[in-house]
Amino acid sequence: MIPDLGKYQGAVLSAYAISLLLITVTVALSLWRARVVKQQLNDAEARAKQAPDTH
Amino acid sequence: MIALLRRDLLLAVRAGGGFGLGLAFFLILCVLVPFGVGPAPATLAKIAPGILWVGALLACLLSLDRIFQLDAEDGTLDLLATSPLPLEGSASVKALAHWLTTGLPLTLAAAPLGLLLNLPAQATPWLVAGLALGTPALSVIGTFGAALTVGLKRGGLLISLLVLPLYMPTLLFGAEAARRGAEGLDATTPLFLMAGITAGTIALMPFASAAALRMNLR
Amino acid sequence: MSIWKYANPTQFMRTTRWLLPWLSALAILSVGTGLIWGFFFTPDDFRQGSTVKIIYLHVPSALMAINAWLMMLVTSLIWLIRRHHVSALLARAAAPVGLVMTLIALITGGIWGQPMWGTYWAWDPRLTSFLILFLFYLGYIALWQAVETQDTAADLTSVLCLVGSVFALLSRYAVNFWNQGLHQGTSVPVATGGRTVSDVFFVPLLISMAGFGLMFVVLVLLRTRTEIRARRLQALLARERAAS
Amino acid sequence: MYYTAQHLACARGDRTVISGVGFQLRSGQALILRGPNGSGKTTLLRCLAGLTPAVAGSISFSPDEVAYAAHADGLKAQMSVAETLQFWAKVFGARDVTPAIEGFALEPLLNRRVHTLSAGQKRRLSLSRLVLTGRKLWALDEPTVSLDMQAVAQFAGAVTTHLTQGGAAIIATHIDLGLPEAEQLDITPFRATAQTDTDPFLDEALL
Repeated sequence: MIPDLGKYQGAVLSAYAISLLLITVTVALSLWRARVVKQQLNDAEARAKQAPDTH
Repeated sequence: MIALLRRDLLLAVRAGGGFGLGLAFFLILCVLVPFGVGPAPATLAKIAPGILWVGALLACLLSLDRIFQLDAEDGTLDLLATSPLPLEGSASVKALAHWLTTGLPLTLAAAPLGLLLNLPAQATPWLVAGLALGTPALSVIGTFGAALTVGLKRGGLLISLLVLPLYMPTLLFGAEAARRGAEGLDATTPLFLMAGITAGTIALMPFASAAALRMNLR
Repeated sequence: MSIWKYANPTQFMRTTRWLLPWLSALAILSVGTGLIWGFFFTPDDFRQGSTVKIIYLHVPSALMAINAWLMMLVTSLIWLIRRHHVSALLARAAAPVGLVMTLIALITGGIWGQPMWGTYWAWDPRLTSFLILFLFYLGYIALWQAVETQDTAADLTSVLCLVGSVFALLSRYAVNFWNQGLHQGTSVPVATGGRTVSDVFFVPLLISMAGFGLMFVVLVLLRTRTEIRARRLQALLARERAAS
Repeated sequence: MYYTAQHLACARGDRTVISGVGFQLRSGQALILRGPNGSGKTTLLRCLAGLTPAVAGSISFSPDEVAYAAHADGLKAQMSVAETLQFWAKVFGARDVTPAIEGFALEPLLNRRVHTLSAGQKRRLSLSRLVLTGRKLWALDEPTVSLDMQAVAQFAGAVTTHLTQGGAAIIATHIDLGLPEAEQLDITPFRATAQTDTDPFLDEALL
């Protein structure tokens, strides 16, 4: 499956592993924060609807 | 503007602390280094230019947050901003006062401390000239960092993070000049380049500092 | 209507809502193609052996690390001049992505450097410049997070970005002067039209670069949407507090 | 000489605090701003002094005509009273500090360091700076805080002198200074509401 990387196998594999890990973490954090903020906003939006502007 | 400079210097002298602190830190650093790397004269001579430059830079960082913080806390900054003095001028004067109380003493102290670190005699003029030309840039850039963080409660550490990468070119040329001087080479090129950076920052950074101050006062 | 209408948060949300899924698919496809092609189906270099495969990560991430900063510079200027909120939030959203790209470029460079130059790290001009860029990103992000008032934070970070760009450029030349490096010349000389790598490596590299670019755009758009929501949330909460 | 503002909206931080404020003031007149804490008096004064740009509306005078005195005294503990006065006189290009000394009875304090002064004395020193500015329009934020009855009367006297010399003043205060021809402006009704808020992130169509 994995092509023969010769004596540099460790270097190449670790470069790919670390990079993909970092990208995955970035994407995961972005998605997670997007979800959290969206949820909080929906709650606030609902509260605002429930108690219409008192001004 | 001269009045502001005189006031800042007066406060620096009377308030104590800020004035001697940077210098004391510089001294302590230069005394500690030989304990860290061993007393061998050859080793010390090799690293002395770098240590002296890094030490001066860190000593400079130490007092940056005081440039605007105290004036912002007691409301003086609001009054200065509404006064006829242009904020750019005030920022320049503040930087000058900072240099007179930190950069200048550091420059003067560098020669004797160089002896302590076994700095080759031929490097001393280059080091002192480099510090004299470079520390003004450190003060001006530091004033910009202080202006950015003036509204923050825990600004001290943030200033260091913001300002350090901006210090890089000055540090690089300054240490390079001193190193070339130590090897008996001609070091005018890095010195000129550094002087150029200093001139540029003195001319332009006050505008950035004043802009940052205005944004923070809003 | 001009491009400026997209600087309105409402319009931005509406446009990116349908744009984002398509762009995401395209980004996943191209990053996947570029990396899989590069990893599985390219020959080893006769000199560098299999380490040449690292190029498909290293070059695109380094490219995006610089492009992200350039993009932040442009959006910062737009914010300072025209005060479009979305522009400021784009810069804010881009910074952490740029930081990760710089980190990837640094790490893959180190891993590549070890077998090639015999060291993970050398104070080579390019490496040093990237380290300085990394510090700039850190400072920029820290300033965004430290300032409470969002518009002020946008103002201050924009000024920092401008000043930082000048100094990043200065550092680049200063570092060159200081130490002539080990690093090879650029692999993708767009300006000259010449190539230093052969087609076998170049085509997957191009795809990978396009993929990293798309991935950056997708992440920035996604994060900007989040930032816009966060700003709205803040405004709503402030109104709630004012009402009670 | 008239000082006018029309449909003025001012922000503090990201939020528009007051909007639709307008007033007209002529030389020799004082305007007293009323309103509970947090109603936007400070924000309005900072806006008039040019520290925060107005969100909307127009002001007929330049910030360079305004002498601003904030909550904070803006004094340095390590300086003497005389040094403080001389410093600000130089900053504002005033030749003579005697009007400030006489107007606020600072004569006996001249050689004292600021950190030895009481809160009321500091306040007096801080307000005496207004005379040194030589500016026509005073914008004062709670000027009488920590002043005793006598000092308040003294301060009212100084303001009256300023008004009779053709100056004007906008004062946010809760107490009655007994100024002649003072006009009152209650800014409570101008508090920004959801309808007047221009924050683009509050657009109902956003989501």
